[in-house]
Amino acid sequence: MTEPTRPLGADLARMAVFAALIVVLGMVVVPLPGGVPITAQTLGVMLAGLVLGARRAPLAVLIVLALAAIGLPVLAGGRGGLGVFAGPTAGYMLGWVVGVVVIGLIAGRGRLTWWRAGLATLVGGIGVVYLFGVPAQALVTGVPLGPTALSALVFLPGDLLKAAVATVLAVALQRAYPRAFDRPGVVARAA
Amino acid sequence: MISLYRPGTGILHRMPAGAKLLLLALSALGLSLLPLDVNGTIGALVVVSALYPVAGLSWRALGEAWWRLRWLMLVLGGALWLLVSPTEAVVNTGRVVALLLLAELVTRTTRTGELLEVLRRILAPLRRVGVDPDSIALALSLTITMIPVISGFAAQVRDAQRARGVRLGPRAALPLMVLTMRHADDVGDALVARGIGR
Amino acid sequence: MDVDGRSILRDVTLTLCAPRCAVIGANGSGKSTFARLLNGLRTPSGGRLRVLGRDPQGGASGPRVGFVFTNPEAQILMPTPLEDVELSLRHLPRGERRERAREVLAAHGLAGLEDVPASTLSGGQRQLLAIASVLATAPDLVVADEPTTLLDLRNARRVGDLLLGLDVPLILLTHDLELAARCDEAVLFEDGTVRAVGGAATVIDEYRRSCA
Amino acid sequence: MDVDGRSILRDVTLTLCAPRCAVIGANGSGKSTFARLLNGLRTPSGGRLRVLGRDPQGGASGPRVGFVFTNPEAQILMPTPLEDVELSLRHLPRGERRERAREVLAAHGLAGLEDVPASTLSGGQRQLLAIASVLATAPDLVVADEPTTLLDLRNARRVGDLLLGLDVPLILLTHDLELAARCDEAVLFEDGTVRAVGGAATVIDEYRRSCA
Ligand SMILES: Nc1ncnc2c1ncn2[C@@H]1O[C@H](COP(=O)(O)OP(=O)(O)OP(=O)(O)O)[C@@H](O)[C@H]1O
Ligand SMILES: Nc1ncnc2c1ncn2[C@@H]1O[C@H](COP(=O)(O)OP(=O)(O)OP(=O)(O)O)[C@@H](O)[C@H]1O
Ligand SMILES: O=C(O)CCCC[C@@H]1SC[C@@H]2NC(=O)N[C@@H]21
Ligand SMILES: [Mg+2]
Ligand SMILES: [Mg+2]
Repeated sequence: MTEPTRPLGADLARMAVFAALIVVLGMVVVPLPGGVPITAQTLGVMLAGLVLGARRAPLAVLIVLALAAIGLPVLAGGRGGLGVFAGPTAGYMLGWVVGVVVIGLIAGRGRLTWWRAGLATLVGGIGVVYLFGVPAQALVTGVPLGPTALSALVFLPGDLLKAAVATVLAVALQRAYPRAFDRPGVVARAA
Repeated sequence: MISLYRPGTGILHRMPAGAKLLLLALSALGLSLLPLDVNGTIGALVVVSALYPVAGLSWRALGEAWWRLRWLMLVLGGALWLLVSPTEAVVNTGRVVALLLLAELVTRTTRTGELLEVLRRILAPLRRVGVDPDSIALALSLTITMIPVISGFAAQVRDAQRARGVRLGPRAALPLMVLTMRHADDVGDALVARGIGR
Repeated sequence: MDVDGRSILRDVTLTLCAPRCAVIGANGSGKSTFARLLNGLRTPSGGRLRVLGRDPQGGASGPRVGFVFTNPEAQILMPTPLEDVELSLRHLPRGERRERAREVLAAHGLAGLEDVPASTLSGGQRQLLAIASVLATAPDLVVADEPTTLLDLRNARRVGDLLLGLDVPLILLTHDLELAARCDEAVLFEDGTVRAVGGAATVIDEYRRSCA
Repeated sequence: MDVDGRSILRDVTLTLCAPRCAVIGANGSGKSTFARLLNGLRTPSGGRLRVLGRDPQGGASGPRVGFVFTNPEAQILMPTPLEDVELSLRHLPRGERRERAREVLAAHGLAGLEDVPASTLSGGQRQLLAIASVLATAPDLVVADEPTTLLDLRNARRVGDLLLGLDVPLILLTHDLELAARCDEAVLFEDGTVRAVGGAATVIDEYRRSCA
């Protein structure tokens, strides 16, 4: 069996590299007037959940958020700085952290099937993210919940597409580079 | 990776990063707790804006900061104006804008390295519950290093498609993911080879 | 040719007509940038560039330039070798494609590996697959950027023989001077400009002298 | 040594004691896997392995093996050269670290580049930085996996001289037989097992013959 004997290094590297991938995907962005952009970062977030699993994926997302907090332009469209955590997107970002845990849990440990991956991205990558994002957006902006929720519908087509892409990709990645799904490492071993 | 930091020698540049973050947190608290009226809100915005030239930042930087918030002001202010009342619109939008301007001021006058150091100190107590703040600082630096590498992979995959005259669309993410994950494995080995993660 | 405001290649005036031309020079001298101009991956900021008499930016009317990169990893776009070659054969009707892709793989010594994950191929096998996929597009000209680094003696020879034996013109960027010597003509880049061009042996000698 | 159920190295019985030892062999013959055993990156599935008389899996009591990879990209772990070398010096007190890291960079010809983004270094500079960072850990043994393949003539010579001139033992995996010839001893791998071991010149000859 593959037995990388220093799992913490491998864990650290995967989380850092995935965080970087999420940042790079943030260069694909459609700004919207409401202050919350449509962004390919959510694709990265969904993939993180599917590939890294419930324990490492939230850490990868937290790395991105911490980098944003210390002022690096790592969020969609090169935004960053402490301000974003007081802005209308703050809830969505919190939703990412919880969402990837849910994705990882639904996707499970065994062989990834397309229906499992699909369900995981729909529930964790869309449902959970909106669950945190929409109320927080309403709170920050002071616009009532109803209209805010309605306005969030513009994200739905894009997010459904991203969920489909993430599902297909994760299943294909399993064929192209099966080792990507190995879950060695201290974080996983603590389970 | 270009940081949002702008070099300078003004008073805010010289102030310790930790103090700035503390002041920012206090201001945020103050802005949300104080019962502001329209005049108070305008006053707060004037004070915060005046801090930009005081910090030695250009008027242009101030203008840019405001300009970036234009959509927020328009949509948020507009919605509140229509749905609630003009006073609420000015006060609530003003609060958010003042806070965002302050946060940007901190970001623009503090080096990434200093903020990393503050983060490490804030997280130090977590050592007792088994979280190692040095590992966190390491993970952040490692990610900063990887960002240009991964965007280089994205460029390589783009070139490879053009060289074969194909357009994969979203499917192009697959080779990107393979490159990325393989790179992660190499970096993991390199970390261990340097005695990290033992 | 400027990138990010830096001038990377300048004053390159060059007419290459030998069937096999080597491009040599130090790290960062501009070889890869030059190669990317040839197949339209980069746009020249000035001057005139014609490849086989046509404009590489010309899209469908431009020349078909096949590009073999150093890193085969970035070039394998599909999960398995068979799918990767099929991607290059999209102009064929579906039924024929698979058949033809199998033939291409076999011709490059990759029979039996059609359906394994591409990431489990060895370094040499991956480079062969990358070349197979490029040649399957039936290019008018092949540009190869250090295709033999990372390969062992036998694979390097195999890949070298394969490329040098093509019946389309070849432009070969390499640090391997023995391989370069097997070309007809050579160009020596230095600091983003052409330092020498001419018969391969002469130019390689000049490069060796400049490094001594 | 098995990976994913495949047996990659078997029947390797080997005692290396020359100060500079080359490891050669075809792509996929097991060189890199062997090297990873030496510094404990992989665990042998059977047999006994001692490096400088100690167990590479031994953690703090094990030997300190410095590892130079082919691709410097994966090895530069911090955003700037200075921070990267400092990472290797974590055992030093904070104040000393910076000072010492500057010295290390200067000793490897990288003075003046302390604070530039590592991504803007040239290929040769990157490999030098990778080596500097490894040597800064004060290893007892250095293992280098094809450290010169991506380099031009001058940089390859520079890196080769640097590694061969170290005063700690060196194990050098390479396809560059001229470089291998400069070692004292050589091992030839074939299909996951040792085919020959002995004086560098003899073993290299054997390899050349086997490829002919
Ligand atoms: N996208 C880019 N942005 C900025 N600089 C670049 C970019 N691409 C290349 N360069 C710079 O252009 C110069 C020439 O690079 P190029 O890759 O063409 O060199 P090369 O001759 O192929 O080197 P090597 O032998 O190391 O492959 C280098 O100084 C490099 O740093
Ligand atoms: N993680 C892995 N999973 C499955 N197979 C592997 C893995 N790592 C290596 N192998 C296989 O083990 C064999 C030996 O690989 P290794 O990388 O040691 O060869 P090498 O001699 O270094 O080759 P090269 O000269 O191409 O670097 C190859 O057949 C390779 O495909
Ligand atoms: O960059 C940020 O500040 C966070 C952006 C959050 C965007 C949200 S996530 C769910 C929804 N889908 C999108 O494409 N955008 C929003
Ligand atoms: Mg090049
Ligand atoms: Mg190897």
